[in-house]
Amino acid sequence: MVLFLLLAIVSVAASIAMITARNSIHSALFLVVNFFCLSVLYLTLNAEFLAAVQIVVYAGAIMVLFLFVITLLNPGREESSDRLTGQRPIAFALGLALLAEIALLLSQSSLRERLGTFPPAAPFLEQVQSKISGQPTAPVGNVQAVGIELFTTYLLPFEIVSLVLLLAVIGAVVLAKRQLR
Amino acid sequence: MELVWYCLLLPLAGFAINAVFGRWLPRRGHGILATIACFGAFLAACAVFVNFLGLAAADRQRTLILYNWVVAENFRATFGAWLDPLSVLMLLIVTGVGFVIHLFAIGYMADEAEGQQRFFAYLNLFIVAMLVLVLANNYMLLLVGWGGVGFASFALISHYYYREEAADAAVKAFIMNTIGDVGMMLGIFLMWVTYGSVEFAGVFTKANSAGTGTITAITLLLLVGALAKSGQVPLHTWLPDAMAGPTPVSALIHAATMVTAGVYLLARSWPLYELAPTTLTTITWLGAITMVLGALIGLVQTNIKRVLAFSTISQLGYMFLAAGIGAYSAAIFHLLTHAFFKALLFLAAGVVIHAVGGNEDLRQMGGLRGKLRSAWLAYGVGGLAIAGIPPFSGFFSKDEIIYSAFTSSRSNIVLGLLTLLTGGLTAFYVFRSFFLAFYGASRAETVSTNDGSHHGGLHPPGATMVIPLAILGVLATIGGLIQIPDLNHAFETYLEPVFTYPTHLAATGPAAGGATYWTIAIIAAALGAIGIGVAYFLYVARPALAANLAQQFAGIHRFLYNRLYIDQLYDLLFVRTTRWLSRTLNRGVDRLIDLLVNGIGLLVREASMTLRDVQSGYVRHYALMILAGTVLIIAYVLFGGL
Amino acid sequence: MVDIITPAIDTGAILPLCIVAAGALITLLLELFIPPQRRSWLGYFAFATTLVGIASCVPLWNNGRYAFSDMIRIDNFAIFAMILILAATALSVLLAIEYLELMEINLGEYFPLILLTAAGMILLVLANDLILFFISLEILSIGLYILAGFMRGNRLSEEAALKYFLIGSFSFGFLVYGTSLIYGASGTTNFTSLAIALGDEQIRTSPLLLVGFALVLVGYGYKLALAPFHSWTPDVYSGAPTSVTAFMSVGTKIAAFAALVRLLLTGIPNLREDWAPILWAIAIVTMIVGNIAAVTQHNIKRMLAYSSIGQAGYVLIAVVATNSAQRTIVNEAMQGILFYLLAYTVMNLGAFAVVVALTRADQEQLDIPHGYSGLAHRHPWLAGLLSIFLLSLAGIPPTAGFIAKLTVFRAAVAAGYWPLAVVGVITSVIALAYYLRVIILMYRGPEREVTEEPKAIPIPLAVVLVVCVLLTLQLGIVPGFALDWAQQSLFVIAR
Amino acid sequence: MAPLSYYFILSALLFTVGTVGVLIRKNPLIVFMSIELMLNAANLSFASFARAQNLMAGQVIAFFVIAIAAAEVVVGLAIILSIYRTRQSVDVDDLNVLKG
Amino acid sequence: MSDPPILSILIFLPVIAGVLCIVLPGQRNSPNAVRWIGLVAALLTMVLALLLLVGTTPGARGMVLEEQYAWVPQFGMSYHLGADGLNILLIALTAILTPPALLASWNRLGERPGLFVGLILLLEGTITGALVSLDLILYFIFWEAMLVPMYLLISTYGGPRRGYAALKFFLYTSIGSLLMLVAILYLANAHLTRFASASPTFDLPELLGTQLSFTEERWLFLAFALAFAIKLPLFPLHSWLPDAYSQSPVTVLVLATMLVKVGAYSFLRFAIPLFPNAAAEWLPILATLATIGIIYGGLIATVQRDMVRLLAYSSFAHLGFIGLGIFAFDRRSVQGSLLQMVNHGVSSGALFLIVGMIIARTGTSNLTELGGLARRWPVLTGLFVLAAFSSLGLPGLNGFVGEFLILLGSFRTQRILAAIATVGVLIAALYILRLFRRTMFGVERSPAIRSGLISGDLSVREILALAPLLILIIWIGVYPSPFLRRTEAAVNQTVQAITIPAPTANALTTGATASVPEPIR
Repeated sequence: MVLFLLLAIVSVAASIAMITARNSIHSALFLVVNFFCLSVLYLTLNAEFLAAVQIVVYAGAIMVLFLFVITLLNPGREESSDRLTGQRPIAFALGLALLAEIALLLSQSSLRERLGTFPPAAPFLEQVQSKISGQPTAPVGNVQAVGIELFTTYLLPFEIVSLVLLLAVIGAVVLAKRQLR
Repeated sequence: MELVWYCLLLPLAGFAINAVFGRWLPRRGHGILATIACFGAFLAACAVFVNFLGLAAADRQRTLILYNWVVAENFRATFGAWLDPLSVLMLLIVTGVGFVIHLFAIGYMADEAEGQQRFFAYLNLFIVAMLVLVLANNYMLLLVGWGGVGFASFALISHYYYREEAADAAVKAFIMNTIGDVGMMLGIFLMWVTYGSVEFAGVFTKANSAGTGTITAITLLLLVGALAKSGQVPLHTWLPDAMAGPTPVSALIHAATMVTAGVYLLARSWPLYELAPTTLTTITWLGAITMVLGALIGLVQTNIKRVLAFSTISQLGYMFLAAGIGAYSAAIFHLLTHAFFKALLFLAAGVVIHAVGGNEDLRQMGGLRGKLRSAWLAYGVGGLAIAGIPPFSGFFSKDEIIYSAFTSSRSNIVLGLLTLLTGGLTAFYVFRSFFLAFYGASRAETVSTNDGSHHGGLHPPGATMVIPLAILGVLATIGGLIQIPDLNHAFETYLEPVFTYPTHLAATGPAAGGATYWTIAIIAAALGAIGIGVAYFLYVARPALAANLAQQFAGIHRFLYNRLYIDQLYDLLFVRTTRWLSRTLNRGVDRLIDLLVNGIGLLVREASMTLRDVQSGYVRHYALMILAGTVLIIAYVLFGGL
Repeated sequence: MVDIITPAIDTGAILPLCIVAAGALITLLLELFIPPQRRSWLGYFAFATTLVGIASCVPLWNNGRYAFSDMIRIDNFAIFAMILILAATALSVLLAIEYLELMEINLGEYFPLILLTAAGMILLVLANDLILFFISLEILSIGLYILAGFMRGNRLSEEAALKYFLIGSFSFGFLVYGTSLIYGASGTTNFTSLAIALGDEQIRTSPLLLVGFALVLVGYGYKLALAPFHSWTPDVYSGAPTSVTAFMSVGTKIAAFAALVRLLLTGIPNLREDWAPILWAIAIVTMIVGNIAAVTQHNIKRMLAYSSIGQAGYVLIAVVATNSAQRTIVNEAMQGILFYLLAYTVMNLGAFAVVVALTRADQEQLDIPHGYSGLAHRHPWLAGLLSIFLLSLAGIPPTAGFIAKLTVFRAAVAAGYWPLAVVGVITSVIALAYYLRVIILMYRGPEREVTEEPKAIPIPLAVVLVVCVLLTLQLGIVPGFALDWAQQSLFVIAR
Repeated sequence: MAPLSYYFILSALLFTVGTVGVLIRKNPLIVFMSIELMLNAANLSFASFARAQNLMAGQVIAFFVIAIAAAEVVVGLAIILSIYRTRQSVDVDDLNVLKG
Repeated sequence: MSDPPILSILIFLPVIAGVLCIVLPGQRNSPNAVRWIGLVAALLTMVLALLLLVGTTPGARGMVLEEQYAWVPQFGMSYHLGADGLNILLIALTAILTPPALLASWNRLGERPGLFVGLILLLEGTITGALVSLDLILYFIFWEAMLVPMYLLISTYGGPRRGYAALKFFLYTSIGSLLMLVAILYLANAHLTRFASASPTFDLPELLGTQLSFTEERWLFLAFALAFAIKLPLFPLHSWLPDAYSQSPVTVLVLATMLVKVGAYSFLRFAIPLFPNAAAEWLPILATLATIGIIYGGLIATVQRDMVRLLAYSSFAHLGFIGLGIFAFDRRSVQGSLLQMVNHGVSSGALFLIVGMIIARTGTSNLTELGGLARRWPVLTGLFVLAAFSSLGLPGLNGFVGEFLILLGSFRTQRILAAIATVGVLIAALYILRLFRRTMFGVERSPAIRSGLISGDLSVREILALAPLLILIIWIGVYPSPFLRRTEAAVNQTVQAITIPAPTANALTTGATASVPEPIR
């Protein structure tokens, strides 16, 4: 509980800092902080694989890419003041409204009950039992369970994601490569 | 084919040939063709008449149906002729006088460079329309003739279309007549709704079946038509203007035939009118007012045709009055004689105008007696006839009306006196014009010589112009003899089957004041003579006195001269208001409606511009919109779904 | 090691998808071996691929099934949509060949990207799971982001790409978050399971689910350019290369509408009362906003963009009508959706094809007063064709657009949504205003001083124009075959 | 262990912060990061619901989301880069040629 | 059916010829080909239509000619055409008016003669289609489709404000018709759901008598009526008409007069029979609007400076008569309206042609710049006289018969309105005579004859263009029975089928009609 609160506070604070930081490098770093917090939270949720991916892919790869680009484009440049009058207040108002709606959602007791405490964690094996043939040699860990899911139920999406990545590669090449002419 | 159809066919053929092939005819060919056509029609009419006289009185009512004209459900209007003594008489008048005037017109129009084809074609068309009018066996067909003569009148008044006043007069005549047409149409609709028929036979046999109120409405509405056509107050203002047409047109259409259609309508519809006392009273008084006003205005007019026009109005007033008091026969009798002497007067005036090069102003004539003997004689005869001097025709017909005005139970002494008095006035103004034109010194020095064909003195009438004068002169002189009270009732007897005589009209009883017919006749004739005498005194013996009098009574003079300012009043009341209303509708209301319509378009356009502003190009605005939409949808889900 | 039971790999079910994806890869490879001046061969190859793809759909007809652990559902409805998508792709490819050369976008990646995007669209149609749904949505989105920015160095194209990208990712965030809520509420993301789960009253009424659904709807709304999620559309449509705009304006709509119907009818059929009013309101706003905003546009691509927003509103009318409790009316509505999409594809592609045909030597004619004024004098044929396409978009008989509107309005009236039909016709009149404005200008506008010789229309483009105009007229005059086809596409497969 | 609703609230908070970030920042990179934040909020939500239901699916979905996000980042950054090349500036608000 | 599909031929012969004209290559340099193709097609159509008219047995009940094929069975749309007394005159008239329109445009085809000729033929075909359709959707298709050629004619060949006018014309008339489409769909759906055995249909005979609540009926009637009232046009909905007419190429207006009459006809064919109860409620109101239109349009026409605008408003007023006749819903008035539709086509058509000829000679349509033309062109003047007096309803010519019957019949059911409308006859005289007098009479005042304008009197071609119209003007005036007989049975059927409550006490004079048996309707 304490851990959660701590992480929650840090992550929210980091996220707010991220969207308010004048310097984009700071923003990126605050986002990394946030990602770390989330990664720990994934651990508390028995999602070790996700936690690892969060660190490796997100905080590692993606954010590094971000930092590269930031430094490439405009290291340390401050944003000029907002030209769009009213944009900020309305944005905040709408953000608050969204939050208020969620708060309202939670004020409904039935939902609070459903979102009550977590049930005791079931072993991963149980969760993927139906998708395994024969006896497992060892208890299944989180990574293994995710893998089993990916190659059974989520086989098609998994394959399809490759298309997404392919597209991304082509896109990056098309958009970023120098004009050939 | 019945003979009577030839009366229609021949002038129609004349019209068609002139209209379609006229351009290949020689210049005089149009007139000759038209005159022959009209003469043929006259011969046919005579044959019809002779045949007719051979029939027993009771059989003198026939209906000839040519074909079903308009049939829609139970509404039926045939194209048919209603032959009875009245319509045959009208047939004779129209074709007869028509022929004479056609003949006259050949000479009169001979000098016209162009337009003869048009003129004679329309003249024939007029005869056709007028015959349809008098022969029609139902009101709808009558309306065809009614409209047709109106059209012919329009076309002929505007013969000199390049003169603004002629064009205006033609339009005015047609519009005023259309007012009448509207009234008549409404009357016919009401008649049809009431009786389920518009055929004379159908209506008259059932005349009694309707309430007095309805009949009064029908007759009043028909009366509107009659008033307009016959130039009666208050729809008389077109007739004087119509004199802008060539003089034969004035003689034929605006004196002898068309304008009497109103009287014909009243006489034809007498079974209805007899059931509507209110209408009859209206007719009587309108007739009386017209009679007097026409005479009064006629006193001071300086245009010779205008004088005659007002005289026509006035004489038609007599006829209306007669019809109003039930003396239909007298009205028709006067119609007949009037056709003779008024046509004669117009033709004589035409000769004069023709001779002096188109000038119609009495003040620029004078002293023509010696130079235009035929015209002088004709005008004189016509004048004597209209003045009611025995034994000229007007004497008998007018006195019949005057006598009826004194004796009819529907009349009263005031009307009687008015008819008498107007007789005197008539004599005066006609002879005023007579003396002004033919006596004294010539005042023609200001005659315009612009018109190339007319310079070089007077233009003597040719034979084709003199012969008609002679024919009409004879008729105007002796025409009245067919009906002499106490001696000869030929006319009345002839018409007897038409007017099963109203019982309340004493045929020849003692007048209200105890006077007999002949007493009244003598008084009337005397008044006529006095009128002539005064005219002679003022315009021949002491010409200066007339001018003096005019100056002395300048106000009245001007009032009368300007025709009581009725034209101006109408202009103010109707023409201007209509125009104002139309302009307001056009510039105001219609534009407003258009604006409303276009306003919707503008609104859309404005909305579109607003939406374009919202589409600011800033991504963050777009994101804002998405978020706002999301918040709204979630709000609906949470609150609306609860 | 653990042996896992891999699900049956039902390649047959995804054969069209495989063919298109494979075609994309081969095209990509081919580019290496084809001399630059023969790049158009790539286009013809891509065209051939789509035709093969269409052919591969045929054996699936009336042979619907679920596959890959219920991840996809293939039925006649999906096949109709797939064929439509592939046909639209085929036409877009033909449309692009000459255009790209003219605009000097001589990049071989264009056609692979188009094919990959089309693959994403096909997958979107097949998806029976929210996961697959957002993955395929992302494929087609990423493909289109790239294509929109394809004219490198062109500011407008780049701006379009970034705007599209930012708004797309933003909406994608909503979509994913909404999916997580649905998942949280029901424990599943699979449409089939979802429908079963929603049988539980507690789950069905869970506000979590409803909010999740609302957020997912935002994702759809963005992709379908429904107001108020439409705002990227005009900017992207006008900034992107015209051939891309043509492709995305039809392909995306077909795929996303098919997916929306799939979600609504098979995923959450029990939520009718909840989504119908929302879509009702969105339909009205979309029709009004799209059509009104188009009235004052000067750029023909922007105008067509707004017009496509309006058209989406009309399709949405039929989507709302699927809410009806009566099966026949639902069928009618679905038939309306499919027919409308078919008609929209040919008439909209046709209109864009004319815009493309007017492109000459690096110069696009997009400004309506300038480029289209007096066009009938210079290009009577193109002007005539454009008139037909625009009149069809406006719904004037005897064109496809009229029958399309008729089917949609008919379904709406039958389902009791006649107010939607009334709004539909009123906005149609507004729409008429801007379509007609172009036609007036073409026929009456002052003739521009043009010295250049009228250029012959390249054959691929001519093919597109002819196909589009023939179909536009045929669907308007004898729509029976298409209606029958749409009718047969409604068979719902039995498990 | 904190109840599920806490996780839910946290993810909602992060999501909202992310949306607000998109709205208020002009630097496309930060806007982009905000979007990443939104996706992460969703992932947190997936993971926590997965835990609550003891189902692996949520975790797998989160994995897919991360994969897609990675692809998106690549394309997004490429677009930003190419714009920077043309304009030498990357301000979202400067992209307003297309409008109306 | 072994008979040749005459109705289809009447529609598609002009349509096909029209398309042919449009696509014919090389027309810019040699317009003769398209001219003759157009004229021959139009003449063939005319001959066929006249044969149809002559071959029709007067008094026949029901459809004298009918074609029905399944078309889109999925929706219940059928290709159902029919001709009976209600439309047969209009079909023939459409066919008769087309050759004059082509002949009059002969030398004024502009740069793309094929387009002009083709659009005229397309207009003819679509108008005929709208007139003969008995399937509501088919009807709607033709109804909308006929706007397109007219729109293109205005926007391509029209006056200086053609863009505005064309757009307004199209949008204004569309808004009504599209609402009607919704009403059609609603009606068909109601039919489908309320008859257990019904299959979807848009067939008029089958939809007649669909059970509707009164509220539904009222709204549906209003939707139909709005469409037709805009087209007719009725009083406050007329503002498209003057703009559209005055910006159209004048020669086209001959045919355009048919366009508006489809609106009037449609009231009789569709709106009233389909929704009799609502019609009963609304007919008096519509009749009032029509009457307002007569007076209002007439008065405005009296102050127009532009000849074509004057005629446009005069058309508006005349159409008011037609409307009144229909809305009064008396058998005679309805028959009168049908006849008057022909008359209006003929008379106004002739006037439009003549005014077009004047404009072609003087280069202006402004009345204040004209005058005294009678001297210059006597033949033109003579024919103008005929057309003008036909238009103002001179007894003995065609217009009178129609107006008389309309007013007569209306006088029975709508007495006060009929009385007011009769005044419209007077107003008609005012504006027509003003037009005639200002152009033909008075001091000669035509602007200097510019180069490129015709200076001579009417050519043989122009006379030929006018001839059929002028013949009809006289024929119908003198012998209208053949026309009336052909409409009688259908009008009876239509009117009899519907009970309109007898008018309440609006007798002109109290107690006038009560005692007298009402003439049988």
